[in-house]
Amino acid sequence: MRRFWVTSCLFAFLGCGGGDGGSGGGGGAAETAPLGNASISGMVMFLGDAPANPAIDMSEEPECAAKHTDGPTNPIVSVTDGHLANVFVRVVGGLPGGPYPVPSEPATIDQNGCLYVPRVVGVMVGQTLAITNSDPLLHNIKAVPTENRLFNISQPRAGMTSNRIFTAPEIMVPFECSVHGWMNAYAGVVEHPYFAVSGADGSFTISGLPAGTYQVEAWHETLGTQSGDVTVEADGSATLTFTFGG
Amino acid sequence: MSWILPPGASTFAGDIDFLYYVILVITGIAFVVVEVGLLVFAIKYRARPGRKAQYIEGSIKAEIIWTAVPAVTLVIIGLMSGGVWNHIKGRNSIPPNAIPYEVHVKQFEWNFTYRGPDGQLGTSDDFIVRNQLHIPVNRPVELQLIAEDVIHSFFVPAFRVKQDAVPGMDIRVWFEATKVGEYEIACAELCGLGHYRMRARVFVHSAEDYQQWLSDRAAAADEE
Amino acid sequence: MATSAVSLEPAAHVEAHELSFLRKYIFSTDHKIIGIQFLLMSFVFLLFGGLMAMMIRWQLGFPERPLPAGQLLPETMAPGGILLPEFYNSLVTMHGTIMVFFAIMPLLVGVFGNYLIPLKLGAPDMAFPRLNMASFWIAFSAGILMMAGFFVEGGHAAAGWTAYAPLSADPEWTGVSGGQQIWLLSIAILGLASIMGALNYITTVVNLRAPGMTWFRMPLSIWALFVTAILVLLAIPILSGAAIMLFFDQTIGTHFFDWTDGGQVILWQHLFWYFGHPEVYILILPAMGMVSDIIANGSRKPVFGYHSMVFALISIAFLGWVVWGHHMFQSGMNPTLGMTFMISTMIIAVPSAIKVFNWMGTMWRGNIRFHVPMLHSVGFVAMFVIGGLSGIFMASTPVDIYIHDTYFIVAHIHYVLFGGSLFAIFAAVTYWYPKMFGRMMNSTVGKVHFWLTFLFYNMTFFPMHDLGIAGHMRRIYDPSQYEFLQPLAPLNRFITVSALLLFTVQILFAANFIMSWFKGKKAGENPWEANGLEWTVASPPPHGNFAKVPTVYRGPYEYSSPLVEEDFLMQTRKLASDVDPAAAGP
Amino acid sequence: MAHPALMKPPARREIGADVYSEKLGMWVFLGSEVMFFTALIGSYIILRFGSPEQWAAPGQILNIPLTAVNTFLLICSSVTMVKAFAAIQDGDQRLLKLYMLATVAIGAAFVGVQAYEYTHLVHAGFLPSGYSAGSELAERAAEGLLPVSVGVYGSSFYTMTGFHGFHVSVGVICMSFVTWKAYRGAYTKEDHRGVEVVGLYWHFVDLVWIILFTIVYLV
Repeated sequence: MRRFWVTSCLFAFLGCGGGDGGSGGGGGAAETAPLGNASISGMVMFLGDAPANPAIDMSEEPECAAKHTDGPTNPIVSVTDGHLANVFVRVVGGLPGGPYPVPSEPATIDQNGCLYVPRVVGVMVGQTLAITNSDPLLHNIKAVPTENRLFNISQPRAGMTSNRIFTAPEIMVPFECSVHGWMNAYAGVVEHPYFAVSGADGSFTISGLPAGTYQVEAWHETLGTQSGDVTVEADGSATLTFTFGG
Repeated sequence: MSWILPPGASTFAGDIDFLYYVILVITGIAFVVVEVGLLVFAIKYRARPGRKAQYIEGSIKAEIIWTAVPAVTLVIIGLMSGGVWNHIKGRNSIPPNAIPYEVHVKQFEWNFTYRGPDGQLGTSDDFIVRNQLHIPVNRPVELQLIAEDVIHSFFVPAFRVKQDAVPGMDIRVWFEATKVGEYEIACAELCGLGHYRMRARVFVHSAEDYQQWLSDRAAAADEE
Repeated sequence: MATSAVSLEPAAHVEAHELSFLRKYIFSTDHKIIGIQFLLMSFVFLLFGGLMAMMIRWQLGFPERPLPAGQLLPETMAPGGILLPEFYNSLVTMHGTIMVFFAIMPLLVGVFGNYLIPLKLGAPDMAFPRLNMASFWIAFSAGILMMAGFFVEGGHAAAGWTAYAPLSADPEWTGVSGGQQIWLLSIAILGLASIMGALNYITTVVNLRAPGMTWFRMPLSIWALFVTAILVLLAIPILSGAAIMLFFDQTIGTHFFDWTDGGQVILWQHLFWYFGHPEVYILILPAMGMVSDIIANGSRKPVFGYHSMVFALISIAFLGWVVWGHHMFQSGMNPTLGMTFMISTMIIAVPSAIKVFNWMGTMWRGNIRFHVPMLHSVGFVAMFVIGGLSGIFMASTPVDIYIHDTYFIVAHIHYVLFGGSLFAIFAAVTYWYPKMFGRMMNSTVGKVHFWLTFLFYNMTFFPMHDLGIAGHMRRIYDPSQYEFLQPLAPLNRFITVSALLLFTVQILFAANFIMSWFKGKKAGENPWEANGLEWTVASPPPHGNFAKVPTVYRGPYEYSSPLVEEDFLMQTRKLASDVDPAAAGP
Repeated sequence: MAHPALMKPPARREIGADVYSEKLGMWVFLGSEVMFFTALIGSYIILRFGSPEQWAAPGQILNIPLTAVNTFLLICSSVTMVKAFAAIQDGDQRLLKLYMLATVAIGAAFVGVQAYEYTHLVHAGFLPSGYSAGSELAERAAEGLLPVSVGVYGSSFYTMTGFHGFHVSVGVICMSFVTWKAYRGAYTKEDHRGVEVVGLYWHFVDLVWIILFTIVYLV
C-alpha cells in the first residue's frame, strides 16, 4: 500500500514533516521514571553447527577491506561457542499500559568496514537513532519500512551522523546500503523500552520492568522467532533462555 | 584544454574517433567562417556618419547555396555515421565468437557474471565478481545488461562504449578490447544518490592470463 | 451569423479609466501588464536557477570544501556546508526544471508573446484578456508550488529534469516521495497555463491583425511566437499526459512505467522527448525571431531572405516532431530507428544553418549601429552557431555513443539556451525596455555587462566541451571518484570560478534594469528608429494600445529603403504610392 | 463590471480567419486536447502491444452492454446539442432551452452511469493497480479464467475513461452555465456564440468516447 500523497504534502507544508514529528507516547513522558526495577536477563543459544557466513568480495573497496585482516564475511548468523548474537528480544505481552519514558540517549548504528555495527539495533518509538559513518567512502542508508516513512539518505564522508526518529512500532525495519549490496541491518522499533539485542556472548538484559508475568519474543533475521514466558517480582530478576538451530 | 580524444583501446575507437575528427574539421570550418564573417562584417559595416546601408532584401542564389551545402554535407556525415552505427549497435552486429557475460546492474553496483568451467552461462558453476570485469584482449565480448532497479548506463570511455541498461529490456552490448590494461567503467545515466560512485573496472588480460585468472577464480568460487 | 459578431472598430476609444491598483497591476487583463508580470516572475526564477547552478558548480570545483554560507542550509541538504549527493541531485533537477519551465520559457513566450503580439499586430489586446490573466496566475501558482517542493520531507525531486522512470516513479530509489509528486503536479499545472497562453496567441495572431498586416508583413518575432505557440499547444499536452500517468504511478499504484507489472520504462522517455524536442524549439524559436528584428534594426537593412526565414521557422516546427529519438540513441531503442532519427536530425540542422547565414546576410553591407540589443543579438548568433555545430557531433550516432550523457551535452545545451536564448532575452529586454517602462536602460552599463557576460560565459561553457571529450559524465556529484577524471579537476575549478564571475556580473544587468526604471533617460515613441507598429505609440502604450486602428502598408524591415530619405520606413507610414488595404479589397 | 469597455475582449478583424475568436479559440484548444488524448491512447497502444497477456478478453471484466447503453446516451446528447444549436439559429428560445436541458441531463446521466460502473468494478476487485487481494476477480484469475495480472490494463482503463469522464463533467458544468444563460435570454438568433462553442467541445468529447469505447471495451 502506497502512502497517500496528500498526507505527505500537507504534513510537510505544516512543518511537521521533519524527522522530529510525532514523538508518540514518549513526548510528554520523557521525564517519567521507569515503571519498576525488575529485570529479565538471559541467553540466546545456538545448537549444532552454525551455517557458514558468506565471504564478501571487498576487492573494489580497499578502505573497507583493510579493516578486515582475515577476509571479510557477512555475519548473518553470528555464533560464538554456541552463543547466538544479533537476536532482537522484546516484551510482547503482560505490560501495563504506557506512557513509557523515551530514552534521551540516542540508539546508534555505525557503518564501519562496510558493515553495519551493530547489525541489529533496537529503538523506541520517538527515540533518536543516530546513524554514523566511520568509512572514508559513500554509504547510503535505505530503509523501506511498512509502518514508518521510507527514507534513503547518503553519507559520503567519514564522521557523518544522521538522526532519524521512527513514529510507529515495526518489527523489523530493514536497512540496506545500495552501494555495498551485502550491507544489511535491522532496527526493531518498539513502543516501549523493554527490548534488548543479544551480544556476541548471546546475553541480553531487559531492565526497568514492574513486577509481572511477561511474554518475551526473540527474533533473528534468518532463524525466525521464538517466544517464552517469564515472571519477575518487584525489584527482582529472572532469567530466560532462547535456543535456535539444532 | 584539448579537442583531442583520449587514447582508445577497442576496435570501435578507430571508427568513432575518425568520424569525430571529420565532424570536428567540418564544423571547425563552419565555425571559423561564421565567426570570422561576423567579426569582419561587424567592423567593416559599422555605422559611420553619412553612410546608408544598402537596401538588399535577399538573394535566391545565396539561399540555395546555403541550403544545399549544409544539407549535402550533413547527409554525407549521416551516411558515414550509418555504417559505423550498424557495425557497433546494429541488430546483428554481435560477432558469433563473442564471450558472453551477464551484468546485473543495480543501485550502485555492477555484478559481472562469468561462465564457469563449463563454458556456459546460466549454469550452477557461474560465478559473480562485483565491480570487476575481466576480459581477454583481441576477442569480442558480449554483455547482457540486466538492470534490476532503475536505468543505468554502461560506459567505458577508453572503449568508446556506452549503452543504457533499462529494466525490463533485453539489452546486449559488445566490444573488443585491443590493449592489455586496466580501464574504468562508469555509470552514465543518473541513477540516484550513489550515481557518482557507481564505478567499476575492466581488466584486459592477454589470452593466457585471462585463462589463468578464470581458472583461479572458478576454483575459488567452487570452494565456497 | 458569424459576421454579425464582428465589429471592425474594436474598443479602440478606451480612455484611461481609473482602475484600482489591484485591477491595474495585479489582476490586470492588459497584455502589457501581464507581460511585465511574467518578466518579473521569470527574473526571480532566473535568479533561483542561477543560484542553484552556483551551488552545483561549487560542488564540482571544490568537492571537499564547504559552500560559502552553506551552513545556512539544513542538515538534510548540506551538513557542515558540504552538499549531500541527494541534495546535489535535487539541485541538478531543479536547476534544469526552473530554467527551462520557469525562466527561459516564460521569458520568451510569456513575456514577449504577451507584450509584442498585440502591439506589433496593431491589436488593442489579446483575443481573450481574462484567459490571459488566468494564464499568468496559474503559471505563478505552479512556480510557488515548484519551490515548495524544497521544504518537503525527503527533499525535492532528484531524478533529473527529464524525470526518467523508474528513478522518478518509485520513492525507494531516491528517497524522494512528496518532492517528485509536487514536481509532477507543478509541471501539469504549468502546462495548463501554457496551453491557455498558446491558444490566446494563436487566436490573436489569426484574428486580430490590423488592416494591411498580411501574413508576410508580420515581423519574424511574431512569426516565431506564432509557430512557437502552435508547438506549445501541441507538445505540452503530451507532457501533461505523461506527468499525470507518472503521478498516478506514484500515488494510486498504476503501472504505466512499472516494468515489473506490464508497464514500460522506456515509454516515459518516448513521451517525454516527443514533447521534449518541440520544447527545445519552443525555447529557441522566439529568440531567433526577436533577434531577427533587432539585427535588421541594428544593421539598418531588411532581413536577408525574409521568406526563407519564415519557411525555415515553419520547417523547424514540422521537423521538430520527428527527431525526438536522438535523445535516446543509447537507450536500447531499436538501432534501425536510430538511423532514421539520425537522418531527420541531420536535416533539421539545415533550417538553422539557413537562419544563421541569413543573419549574416542581413549584416552584410549594412550600416551597423552597435546599440546594446544589437551587441547581444550578434552575440546570440555567434554563440548559437557553436551550439548548433556541437549538435552535429551528437547527431552522428557513433560519436554520440561516446559523448552521450557527458559534459559535451551540457556544453551544447548551454550554448543553445544560455548563449542562444538568454543572450536573445538580454537583447530583447533592452530593446523593448523603453516601450515597456518609458525609459532607456543605461547604455554604458549595458555594454560593460554584455562584454563581461560574453567573456565569462565562454570561459564557463567552452571548456565543458573539453570535459566531455575527456569522457566526463554529467550529473556527477564528485568527479574525483574516477581516476580518469582526476586530471580534469583544475579545469573544473576554472569553470567554477568563471561561473561565479558570470553570475556576479549579472548584478550589472539587474541594477541597470531596476535603476533605469526610475532614473533612466526618458524614451520617446521610437528610440531605435524602428519600423514596427509598437513604435508608433507612446512609451509605455496606453491601455488599448492604439488610439485609432493602425493601417499597415508594408513589411516590417524596410530599413534604408530608397523610397525615403531616412534609413527607416515605418509599417504604418503612408507613402503616395501606397493603397489602402480596404480600398484594395479583401 | 464598472468598466465594460475594458472587460470586452477585442473583436476579430476583417483580415483574420472567417470565424469569430471564441470559435477559433475552441478549435485551437481542441487541437491541444487531441494531443492530450493522443498521449493517453498512444501509451495504451504501446503498453497493450508490450504486454498483451494483461488484457482480459472483451466483456470478461468490463460490462459492455451497460457501456453500450451509455455510449448511446452520449450520442443522443450530441444530437440534442445539434438540435439546441439549430433552434437558436432559428431564434427559437423555447426549443433552445429544452434541448440544452436535455443535453445537460443526458450528459449528467452518462457520468452517473460511469460512476455506477466504476463502483461495480472496484467492488468486484478491478482497481487501477490491478486486482484487489481476495476479491471475486482475483479468485477467478487464480482459477485461470482471467489474466494472472491486470496491472497495466487497470491503469490504462481507469486513466483513460477517468479523464474522459472528467471532460464530460467539465462539459456538463459549462453546458449548465450556457443553459442558465439561455434561460436569462442571453442568446439570440444573431449572436449565440456560447451555444456553438460549448457544442463544439461537446461533440469532441463524444467523438473521443467513441474511440475509447472501441479500443478499451470492444477490441
